[in-house]
Amino acid sequence: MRLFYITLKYLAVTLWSVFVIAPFLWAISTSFKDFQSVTGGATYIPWVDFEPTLDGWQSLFKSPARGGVDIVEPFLNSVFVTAAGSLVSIILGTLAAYALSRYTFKAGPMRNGDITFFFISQRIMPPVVLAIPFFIMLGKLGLLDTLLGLVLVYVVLLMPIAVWIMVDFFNKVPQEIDETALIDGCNPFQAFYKVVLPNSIPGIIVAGMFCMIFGWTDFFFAFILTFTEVQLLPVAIVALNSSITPWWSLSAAALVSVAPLVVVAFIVERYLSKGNLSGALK
Amino acid sequence: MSLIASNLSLKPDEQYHLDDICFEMLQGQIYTIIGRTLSGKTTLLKTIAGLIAPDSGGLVLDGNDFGSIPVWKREVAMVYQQFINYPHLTVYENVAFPLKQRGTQKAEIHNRVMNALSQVGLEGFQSRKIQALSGGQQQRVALARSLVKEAKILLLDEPLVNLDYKLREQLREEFKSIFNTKASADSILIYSSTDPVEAMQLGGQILVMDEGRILQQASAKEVYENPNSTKVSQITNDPAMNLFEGMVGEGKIILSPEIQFDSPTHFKGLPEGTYTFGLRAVAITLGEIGFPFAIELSEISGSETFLHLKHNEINLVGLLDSVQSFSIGEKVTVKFDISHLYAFSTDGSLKSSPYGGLM
Amino acid sequence: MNFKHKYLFLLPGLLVLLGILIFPIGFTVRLSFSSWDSFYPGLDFIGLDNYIRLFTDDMRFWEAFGRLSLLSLTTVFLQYVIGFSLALMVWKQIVFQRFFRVLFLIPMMTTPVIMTVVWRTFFHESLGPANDFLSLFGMQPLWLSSEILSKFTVILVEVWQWTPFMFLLLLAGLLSLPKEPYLAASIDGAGPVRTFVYVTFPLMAPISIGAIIIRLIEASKIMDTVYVLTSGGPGTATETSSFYIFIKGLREFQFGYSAALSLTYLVIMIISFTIIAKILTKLMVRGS
Amino acid sequence: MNRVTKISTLAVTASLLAATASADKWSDQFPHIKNTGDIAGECSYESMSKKDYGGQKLTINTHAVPVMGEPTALHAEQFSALTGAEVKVIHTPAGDLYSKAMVPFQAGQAPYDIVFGFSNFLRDWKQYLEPVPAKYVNMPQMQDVTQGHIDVNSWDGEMIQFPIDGDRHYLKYRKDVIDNPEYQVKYKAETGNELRVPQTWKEYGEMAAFFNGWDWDNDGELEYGSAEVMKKDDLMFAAFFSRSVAYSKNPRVKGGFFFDLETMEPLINGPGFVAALTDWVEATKYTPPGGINFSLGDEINSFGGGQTLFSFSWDDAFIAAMQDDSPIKNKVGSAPLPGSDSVWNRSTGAWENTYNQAPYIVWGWTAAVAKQSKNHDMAFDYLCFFANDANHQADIAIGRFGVNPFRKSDFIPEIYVERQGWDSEIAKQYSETLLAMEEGSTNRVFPLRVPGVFQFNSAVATGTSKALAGQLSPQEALDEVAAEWTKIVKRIGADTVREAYAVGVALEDAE
Repeated sequence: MRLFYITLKYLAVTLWSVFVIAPFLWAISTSFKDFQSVTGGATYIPWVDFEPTLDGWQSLFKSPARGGVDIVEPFLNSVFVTAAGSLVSIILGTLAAYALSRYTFKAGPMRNGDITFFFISQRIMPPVVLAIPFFIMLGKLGLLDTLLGLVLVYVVLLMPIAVWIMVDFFNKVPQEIDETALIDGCNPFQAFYKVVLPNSIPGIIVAGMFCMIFGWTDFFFAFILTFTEVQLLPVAIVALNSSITPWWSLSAAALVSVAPLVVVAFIVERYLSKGNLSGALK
Repeated sequence: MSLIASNLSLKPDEQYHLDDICFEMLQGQIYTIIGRTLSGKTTLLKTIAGLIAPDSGGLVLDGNDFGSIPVWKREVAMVYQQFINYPHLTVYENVAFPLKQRGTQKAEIHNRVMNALSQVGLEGFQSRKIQALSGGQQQRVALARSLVKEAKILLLDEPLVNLDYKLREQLREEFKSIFNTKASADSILIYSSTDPVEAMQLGGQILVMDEGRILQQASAKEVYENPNSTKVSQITNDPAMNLFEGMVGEGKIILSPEIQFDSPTHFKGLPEGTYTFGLRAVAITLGEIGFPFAIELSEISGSETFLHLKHNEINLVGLLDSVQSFSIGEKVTVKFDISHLYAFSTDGSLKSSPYGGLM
Repeated sequence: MNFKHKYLFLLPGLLVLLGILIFPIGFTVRLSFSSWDSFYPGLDFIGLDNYIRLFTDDMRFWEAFGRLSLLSLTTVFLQYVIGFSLALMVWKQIVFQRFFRVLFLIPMMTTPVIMTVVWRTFFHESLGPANDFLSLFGMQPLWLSSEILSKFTVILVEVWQWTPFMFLLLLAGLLSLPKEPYLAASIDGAGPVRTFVYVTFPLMAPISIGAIIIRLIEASKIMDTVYVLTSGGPGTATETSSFYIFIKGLREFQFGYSAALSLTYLVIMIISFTIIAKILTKLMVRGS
Repeated sequence: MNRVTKISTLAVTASLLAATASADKWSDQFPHIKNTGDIAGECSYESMSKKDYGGQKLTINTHAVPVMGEPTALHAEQFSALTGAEVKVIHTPAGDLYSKAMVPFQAGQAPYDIVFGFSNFLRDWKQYLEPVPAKYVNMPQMQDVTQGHIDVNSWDGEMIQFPIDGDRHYLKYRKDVIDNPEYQVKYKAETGNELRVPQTWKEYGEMAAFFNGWDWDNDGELEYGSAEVMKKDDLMFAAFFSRSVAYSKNPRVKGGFFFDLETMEPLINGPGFVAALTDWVEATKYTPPGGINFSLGDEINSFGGGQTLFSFSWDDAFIAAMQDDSPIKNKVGSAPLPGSDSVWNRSTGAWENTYNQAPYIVWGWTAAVAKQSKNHDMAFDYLCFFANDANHQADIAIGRFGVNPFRKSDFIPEIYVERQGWDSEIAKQYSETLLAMEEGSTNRVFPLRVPGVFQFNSAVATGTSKALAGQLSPQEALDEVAAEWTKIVKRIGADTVREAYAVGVALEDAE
């Protein structure tokens, strides 16, 4: 019986792994193909099924004037916007979450739970709802097609995530720690940054990772709100989706876009194994 | 130096509540607040610390308004029941934290921290991380951090309740000796507890709290000898004082047709009528002559045996200072030491005490 | 605790969010009473016309809602069941534990709109590997062009993309469970199934509810996948609410109307989520 | 036509001469034009090098790489090198080009000096666009553009978009199959009909069905009948209209193909359109697996990769098939769209049983300059440079660029034979097919260019794709589209739509 369970478990884990890896393997294979290898039916293994070329990978560093995508600048833009948006969201979201976890707020019929829901409910809005008003607003502010404008929008996108995770996290940090700090002579701000903050690093790391994931993978806002100056990675890659799509370049670019977050996956796993994450998530 | 509380009140809001609290506390004394869980002890301590603002009433320290000073400027220290320390700091940094916050000189910090650590028996632990300590050691760190401030008011909120029995006994002894030296200095020490024994052992003044009110404030001895109400008698005795209804008349006390006995001498002058009588478990033993009771349950605790006894409507807990076993339902003869009998009016206030207290 | 400092903690975040959102939301409300269109860009006032059209003359919007419910509930249910199973499998000892954990997280890290392009080629009915493999068994399923199967393919890609999210939250939850109940269960001689039913599942109920709600919120926006994979087709077989709003707004440029759609959508969503959260809490907590 | 050919031949001969004569300094610097060298003209390399746009910035929104996107970026780079201007190019997928420019237009923003798009955007865009100045309209380079493409880029006689590309739908077929005597015999034996280039959609369907699902070119893979854009996206309606014109465009009925110009009643659910949609639903049986979800890209890959017998839409699939590395190079043929044996007459309300064929002047790539741009001169210079003779001739030789013939001088078979190694018969057929559509026909349909064009097209896409998916019958589906069209007309205002539609109808009804 036990053997049966174990066999079943390994079988299931293996099957799922295959499912997870399959599109990546396909993308890796495709990234070495050319037009004929793509349109001649499914091919898999280089040299056996088709003659590999490096065109797809080389195109990542070529200018669009030579059929490439030149993802270096979009890559850096994406890194900046994601990092800055996450940072601002984490800072403001952590502060707000701390207030919502520790203090009681009343505003008419609104209580803490309602304010928390207000933050989280921003995620209910499909991007298409906000895209046009955002466009007009950023236009009025002269922030269209700027890194700053994108960061502003990403804050709206990401702060709800930071608040959601950090409220949960702070609810599990004993309030007595803050009280002790106050009694020991810290004013509420000092208590927060000298005592609460250093003990919230796991939560902040988790919230930061979620922000980075959701920021890095967003397409829609970046697509609507930028023109020629600030191009983000997903937008640059989707711009390869032509009527004669260079699948090889697109596959190579897709793989590159995943790479930085694979590092994030490793960090998440490390925190999981150390048990640090457990306190950070409900 | 004195701390005066006048009419502190806090309307029920979730778990916090205070109801018209008044007291005066003097320096160099230990005050033990005793009360059941949720009786308002922690609320009162946090109010004194400044973590909770009362709805009304005030606190005055040495003639100055204390209640309006924010918590971080009040000269208080507090130890929690949950071993609260700063997990990201070492033992040394934890103890030094309040001093650094105050801007004390480095050298002085060092001296005072090392001194405080030795007071609580943690020499050599200064560079340890908090998580690497046992619960008892963590609580010692918390205590050291409170002592090092030499605050005017030291608050201890059930500091031993989460420790195991042995450690609790040991730490309590240490606390006592630390407090005795500490209390000789210029602090007011306020200690809260649910455990009557602990309160009695610490000596000093006792404040009995229930439902946000102070029921009685007196020395430990006085509270023990003359609990001013049935409620106090319940809260300050473990096991709770036995209470039963009966009549006083013609020099006799009648509990039931079978249980009647002569009125003790200290009841002289007690008007005839119906009373609630109180008798501690120690005053109820088995004897050759006495009243017939049935054993409901017997528990052995250390070298003693608690007996849960029943006679018609009367339920009592008695205490034998030896280990014996009984079968449930067994009939026994129970002896009352009536020289320790209390009489309370039916609404609960003390009418007569074996120690001759308030009549 | 209650100090006036509390406002200084809360307000920066709240005000920034409100500050950024107040114009877009107010503008959307105003827009919904206008006929702003591709040929008339302006805020005229046409009263409730857009709403009347939406409630009386737009079956496609309500059909899209039905489809959205079907797709989001199914995907989230599958993600929960699979995510929970996977989390249970790599929770205790298993060889290559770290490898599997990292691997299971990765799909979440990919950009949906890019990975879905890869999936599209993967399921390409005549050039993709899926049918190349299945043709060995004489099958040529129409992944993207059959009315029923295209919904399944959208679900499949969504499950691939977002099961890791569920997996992560549930694994973190499992790792934080107290040990005592398991000791008690093993003393009582409970087998793995009973232990799961009576210990693990009830203990995980609050985490599960939180995870399901958050995923439902995210899944209700399902858009990128549909946009790339099927464009809502064949017919309207995979057209969801947000994609329909996208078509009306950014394809056909009926801004006024799409604003009315958006607001109606938001109100319905907020009400639905409140009800769903209540039902889930009842079911799961009672179940334990 | 003779006169035209003569002029064109002269022009090409001149350019070919130039190519052989000079390894001029411009082709050294810009290898893109190494075949011809610089060709003198208003906007030649030489002329541009005399302009100084140093310190100015030109911003362009164009299509994704490579189709249109790559030549835009390439010419931007060259333009920048010649004039000193800073040129920024953003690439956008086709489906989003309209909104990517329309959002800023409507919000009063001017992020782009130049917007690439399709000619059917014109009515919605034109209020935001700067008309092409007379000096460009009158320059020799423009005189070479076919009348069809002048019309497509103009609104009521005023040129607003700049012709940079030629687009039309035509039939592409596998010459090696249709001309194969063995198959001709086999087909005749099994169906009783001739195997020839299909003259009607009926023949098209029969042949496609016959050659569907078996390996007729012996490459080990299955082949299929026809690859068409059937995915419910922003291109599928064009495929539907290409299939509809033969049944619905009656040269004896004036006053509108899509609407009755007088009443503005939609004609889209008339018997002609229903017949076309019925054909199209039938076509789902002879497309490759998943053909019902093919985008233009899939169609190009499928036909261009040798998977199907037929295909009809823009040039791309044909050019892809004729690339050097293609396995079916010189095995494909081109022909006008099939016609029909009968055509609906909406005035009499009856079918006329005469052969009918009509080209659908499908919208295509164009580019225009934003009115709000502060760099009109530079922007028009860029577009003019983009389409100058040297660039144009180099561009049309590169399949993935998506730049197709639209100059009279493009329709000369020798170009394709010499530069791209096409079989001379194929090149001749190609040139003649295209030119006939540009200049020859009097029974043409122009694209629907009215306000809210996307709403109309989107309704067509939704309705027809429901029919393709089998959710509705062709008649039900088109009734639904007509009802939707009626509502859109009502919302926008019948007069507004009529005014715009009349511009297209005037071109169609012109003799």
